[in-house]
Amino acid sequence: MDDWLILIPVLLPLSTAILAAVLPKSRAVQAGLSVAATALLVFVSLAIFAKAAGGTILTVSLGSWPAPFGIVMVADLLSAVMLCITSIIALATAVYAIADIDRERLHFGFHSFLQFLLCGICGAFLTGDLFNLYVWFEVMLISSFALLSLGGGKRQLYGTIKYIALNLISTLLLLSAIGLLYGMTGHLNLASLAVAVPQVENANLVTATAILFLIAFGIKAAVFPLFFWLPASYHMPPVTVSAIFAGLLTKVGVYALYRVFSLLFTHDVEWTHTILLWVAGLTMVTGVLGAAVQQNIRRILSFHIISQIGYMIMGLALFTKAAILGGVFYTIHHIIVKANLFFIGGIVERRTGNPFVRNMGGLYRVAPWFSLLFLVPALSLAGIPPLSGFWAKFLVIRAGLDEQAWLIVAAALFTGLMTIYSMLKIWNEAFWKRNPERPDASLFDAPPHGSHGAPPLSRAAQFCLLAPCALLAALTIWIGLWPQPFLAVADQIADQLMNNEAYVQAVLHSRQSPLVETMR
Amino acid sequence: MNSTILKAATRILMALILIFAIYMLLRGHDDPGGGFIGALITSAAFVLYKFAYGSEETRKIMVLDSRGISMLGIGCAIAAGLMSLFTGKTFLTGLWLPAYVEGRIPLPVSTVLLFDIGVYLAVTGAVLTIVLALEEDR
Amino acid sequence: MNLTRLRLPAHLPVSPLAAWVGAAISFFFLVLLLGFLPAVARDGEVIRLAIEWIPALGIDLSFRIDGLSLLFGLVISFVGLLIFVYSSAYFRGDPEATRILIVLVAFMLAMLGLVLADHLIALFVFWELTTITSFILIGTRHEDALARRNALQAILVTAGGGLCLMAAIILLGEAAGSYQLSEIITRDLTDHPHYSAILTLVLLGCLTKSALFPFHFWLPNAMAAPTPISAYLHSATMVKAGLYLLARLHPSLAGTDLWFWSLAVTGGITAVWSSIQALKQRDLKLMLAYTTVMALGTIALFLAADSGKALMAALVFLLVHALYKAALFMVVGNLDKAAGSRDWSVLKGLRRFMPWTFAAAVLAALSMAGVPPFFGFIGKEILIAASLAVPAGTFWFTGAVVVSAALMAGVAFFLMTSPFFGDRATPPKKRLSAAMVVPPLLLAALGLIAGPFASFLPITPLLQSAALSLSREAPTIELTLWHGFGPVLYISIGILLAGAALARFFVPVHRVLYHSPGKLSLTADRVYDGILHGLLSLAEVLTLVLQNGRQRFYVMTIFSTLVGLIGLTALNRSFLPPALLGGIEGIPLYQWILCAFIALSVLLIVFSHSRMLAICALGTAGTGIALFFVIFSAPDVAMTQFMTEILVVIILTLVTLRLPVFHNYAPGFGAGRIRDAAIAIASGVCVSALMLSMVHEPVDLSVSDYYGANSYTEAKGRNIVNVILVDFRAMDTLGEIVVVAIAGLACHALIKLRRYSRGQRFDARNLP
Amino acid sequence: MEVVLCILTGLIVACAIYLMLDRNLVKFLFGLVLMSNAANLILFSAGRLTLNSPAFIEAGETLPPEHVANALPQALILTAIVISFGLLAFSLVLSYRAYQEIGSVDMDELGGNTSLSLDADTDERAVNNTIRAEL
Repeated sequence: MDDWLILIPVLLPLSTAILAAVLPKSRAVQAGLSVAATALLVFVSLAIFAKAAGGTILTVSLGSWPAPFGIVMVADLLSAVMLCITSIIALATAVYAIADIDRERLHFGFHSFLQFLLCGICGAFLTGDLFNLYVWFEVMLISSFALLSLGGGKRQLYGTIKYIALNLISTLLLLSAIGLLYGMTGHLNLASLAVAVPQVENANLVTATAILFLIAFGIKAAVFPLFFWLPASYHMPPVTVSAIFAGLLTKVGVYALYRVFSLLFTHDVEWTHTILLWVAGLTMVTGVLGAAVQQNIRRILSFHIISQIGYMIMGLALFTKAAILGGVFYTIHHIIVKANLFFIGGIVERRTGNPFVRNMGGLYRVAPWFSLLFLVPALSLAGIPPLSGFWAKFLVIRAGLDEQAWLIVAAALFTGLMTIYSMLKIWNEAFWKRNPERPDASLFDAPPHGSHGAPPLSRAAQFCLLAPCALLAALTIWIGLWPQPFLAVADQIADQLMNNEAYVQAVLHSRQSPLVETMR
Repeated sequence: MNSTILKAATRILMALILIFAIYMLLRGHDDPGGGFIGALITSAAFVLYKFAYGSEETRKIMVLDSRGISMLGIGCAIAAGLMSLFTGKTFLTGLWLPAYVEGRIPLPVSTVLLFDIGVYLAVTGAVLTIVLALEEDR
Repeated sequence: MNLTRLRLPAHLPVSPLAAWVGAAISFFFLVLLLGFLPAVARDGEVIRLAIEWIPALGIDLSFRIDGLSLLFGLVISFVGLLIFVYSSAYFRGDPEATRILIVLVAFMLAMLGLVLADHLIALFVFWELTTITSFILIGTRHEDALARRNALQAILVTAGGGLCLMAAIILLGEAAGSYQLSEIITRDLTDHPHYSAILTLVLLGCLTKSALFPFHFWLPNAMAAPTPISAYLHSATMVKAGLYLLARLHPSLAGTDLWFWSLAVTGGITAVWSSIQALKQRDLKLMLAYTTVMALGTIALFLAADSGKALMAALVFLLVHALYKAALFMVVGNLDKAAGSRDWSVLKGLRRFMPWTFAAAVLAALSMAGVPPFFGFIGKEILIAASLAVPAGTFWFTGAVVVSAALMAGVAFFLMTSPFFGDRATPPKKRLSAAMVVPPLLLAALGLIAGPFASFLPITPLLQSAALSLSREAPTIELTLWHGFGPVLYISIGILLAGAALARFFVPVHRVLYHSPGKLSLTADRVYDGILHGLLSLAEVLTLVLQNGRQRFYVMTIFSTLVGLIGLTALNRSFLPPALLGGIEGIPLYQWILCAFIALSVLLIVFSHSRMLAICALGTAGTGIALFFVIFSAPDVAMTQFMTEILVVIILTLVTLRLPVFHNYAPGFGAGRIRDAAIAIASGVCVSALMLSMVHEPVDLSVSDYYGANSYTEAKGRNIVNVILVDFRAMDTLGEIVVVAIAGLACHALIKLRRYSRGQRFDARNLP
Repeated sequence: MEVVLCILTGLIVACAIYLMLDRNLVKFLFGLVLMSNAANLILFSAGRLTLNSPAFIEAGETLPPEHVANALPQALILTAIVISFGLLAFSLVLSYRAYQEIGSVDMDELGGNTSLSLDADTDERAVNNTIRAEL
């Protein structure tokens, strides 16, 4: 049964983007449109989630062509959950952008690009076709290029060039990998690939192609040793952009890895997932060590994205139900926390006028509530109970211990410790330390002079900056204190990922497809 | 470049190229061609016009801003897709005028054609945006 | 609503309020727990309470009240009550008082949760909460760099241990088949294959938390916190959490040589080493901190043993210590507040000005020294008796106890005399309120009362039921002052005499120690610094090498990874088919020529030194590929390829002509270029190999056949490729035009929006 | 012919990567163009090659002839070409703008300073000096 509902997450941002591009570029119109559309997106995603949580896998055969021939959009529970998180982060971003994005960027279509980005992300989460996935990746990529370079000076362009160069390589590798896989199987539909891939005679060739996918998606997900573009670029654009990138973009890569390495490439787990496990461990450790020595607050956070990706990949690499459950839960937690940390980091950065923690300070004295607001995501990231990060870490480590993968567990524990170190480094420097220059400057006092920081903010603008942080922090606490519903969902997702028959059935048997007959 | 000959020739050539472009667009469903190729030919025509008359003039004859054109193109494509919802089919299901199906009109008037026109407009607009912006930056 | 204005009203005189709220909460828990006393202590009941929390993980919020947890819970809530009363005066006027006290309340609740929790995960949650609140409390004086550093040190050590503990708990839960302590303690896990891993990890967690050797260093540094906090967290409660857990797991983990010797050695070393350290201090608070470490060491030492007697001794000493040490901390806090210093070489003759504080000091110190009839005496007697009864390592146990107890007695005698006697002309600056005098006095007085009346108070049954939670062997120890003549009494007297002598000659001994080479360069604190610095240096080097800012390095790494992984896969999972180059004969000449043409154009791009030539070569290569598409039945592709190629060349020319001359930055064919070429060729070989293997596979054309079959009948188009684009796979095309449109918008913004380049800021008001 | 195409693609990939490893940003872009051509050829070979039988349905017929060219990869290549074109156009414009701002197309210079620094991606030299003091 076709479910038009799952088209909305793609079409709504797309239409909004077009509207934002042609409507007048006043702040009220643009921001209003963006916020309204993302709020609507939240509702739609929740509706999709509600349906998917019932155990049905929603599908739409575009153009009414039956499953393996036309393109199918599929929303299983994983996609639905990712959509929900995406829409929440998008809403937070749209609100934060009201105060953070300047008029010039607004005039040149910031909100338009933001919505295009969302369209790409949602499309990637929803599509059930490998080549279509590539297309949505490209939509996402070009919008991220636009957002990253928009209104940038010299240093922002440095970062953008690296971002673009490495991501284009990833794109081309992905295209090649898709080509190879098509050449072996003759299919692009994920469900029919799931049926056809195990039938390829030269199974080792499939393994080699899987490696190509691993590298292509690995660049997107920023795993070791392919992560360079991330710390090179994420600290340069406006905070709004960093935040949504940090929250969502790498996670699309992670999602894709989860998708292909649970649905398609499960024939040689011993080889592929062992490589994934090494990748995961090295990603954690190098990421966290990179963060430990940084001084730029957003760069610290950027390196932490990498180390946290390691945990998610670890969940996939162990490839047990418990591990996948942990990895999925980790991803959900991480998106919320990481976007929030960037939002908060942005407020801190704005007050100081530059991003270096050594120049910050005194926030605990002047803004205790805001300090608490920082501590929630920071400690959650560090895995301190009872915040969301603890359960995430606990699940992944428990899965590792179950599999007796001592080395990766040791790496995970070490990474956890170093994460605490660098979060508290920020805390010590920006919050506890006496502000070297203006000890009594309140939270929204503009930096003194000579910096390109923003002018003093109105009350409404302050609200726009703080509200998203508060919302996401509340979510973090909620997940921490009562993880039961999230765990139940993650459990169901892990079930679906470990047994892909349901997915294949939902896509291929939704109509009487001749292919299924021939494949039997 | 301010040559009268070029200007005069451009007017004629422009018309010819545009007709050819639209021909390529329309025949795409049955023969080599289609929206993208038509769009590239059209952009070529406008680039030619720009060389002759300058970008100010080019912007004038384009009626819409080039960015608007590309947005309009995506809008057309989405609209073509959404039309099928009225008949209860899913997004992007092709619908044809009954007259075409019965063979009474040669033009494939359909949502598929509208979609292709969307492609045409989007690509034309985008290419022109890039070329004009680059050109004006001198 | 203005969120930023929602500040805590720190400057208002509400700090006592927060303290009294804290006091009320602790009083509530005290009464609540006292209510369980009859049932637990007298009748030996175990009370369980479970609230469903996370059924998906089988985690519930279950609590278990038995002798052990009740003992700890009572200490926590009772000392907490007094500390809050004390704080109400201590923090008066502190602008951040409310914040501090709120965190302190949070800490107390977490600590209570820790000792009462039955589910290990719930226990761990509370465990980490005490760690993080402790961090914030150590950093109370956060504008002092040392306080920040020490807070960070404390949390890194304890949270590092905490992470180990998490692993331990998981393994423990798996091994025992349950995460409920009530279940776990009924199992003997010493034979489990993971026993040594579990024990090591548990020990790491507990030793760090309880500041036992070699992790003792953070505790003296944690004295950067204000005195009430040190008294509460870092003496009476939090540091005992590690010991609590060791005691808890005693039934299932103890009894092996590993358990015995690891705890005996750590405990013994900690006790002796830290009591010597105590003599070296001038700061009274640091001195107390080291005696705390000593007490922790002693308790750990006795937890090593398996006999009910030794365990009972550990528990008695724990209670003794909680009573006198918290009192002494508060005494030092009073001295600090009133006289403005904690240095014993400065403080003199305060007896006259602070009589009640003096009284508290004397009472507490006498208990600490173990003078009869104080409770401390009983504690010491039972320690000595138990150490003599330990089957293995009697000498080690007794030696550690005697040495450390003698030193403690010396410190105690010194503490109650030095600051109070002697001459002092001027009275101290401040007067102390009753709230700062009564709590230490009360605690110290309890030490006096508990001694003679030990058998009448419910202390004995409580301690016995607590000991029963540790071991199956019921302890039969009478808590009385007089055990008759025997080695225990002689040793005890010897200790007191040695302590008195030490107190008499404290200053010279201190001098000798202070200036001795005992101030070793290699202290654990420095090892911590070294490890942290080493780690950060390693991190720095690693990051400098990896994230070095050079894009070429990044690109190279990616392709090296590609080659490496594909190569490894080829070696381990050979995917190459046998007849790799089959079917090469019979290719017409024109096709060979076309391929050669493309190849030559591509090579020309690489080796050309002129940018125009390179652009032309790029164009011809593209054209060649377009021709290739023409030959192999792809006219649409060919046309598009050709058109885009033209467009790319146009834009390339537009852009490239504005860029600087096209010369090689890398000088000639250096080693760098050869390495580049190697990576490039290897990648090319990988791609070729993959493709060659791919084309040898049979291909399933059912999807394409479907398109062919339905293109005209269903989709009414004769150009199958176009029908796929606009109908079968129209979503791809929609995405594709979105990409192109965004690219247009983005290029436009990129070119038009420039703010920092040409001197002036872009002004949005001038826009059309 | 597939075999030759495979080897040719490998050659193009090798050349493209060699160009990408050059210090000159423009050469990098050339490499990118070549690489996308190579990816298209991989897609094309995946559909297998068919001589002189384009995927059309003759007028009057309802089905394509037997052994007609595989249309699906062609459609994919068309999409990929257009997408690559969009990305490439943006990259070109970006390089142009980067040159305007930075005054160089030397990739090593685009990476900030050539000496090692912790924030090498943005050339924050100052970071290096203070980092040890902070520890």
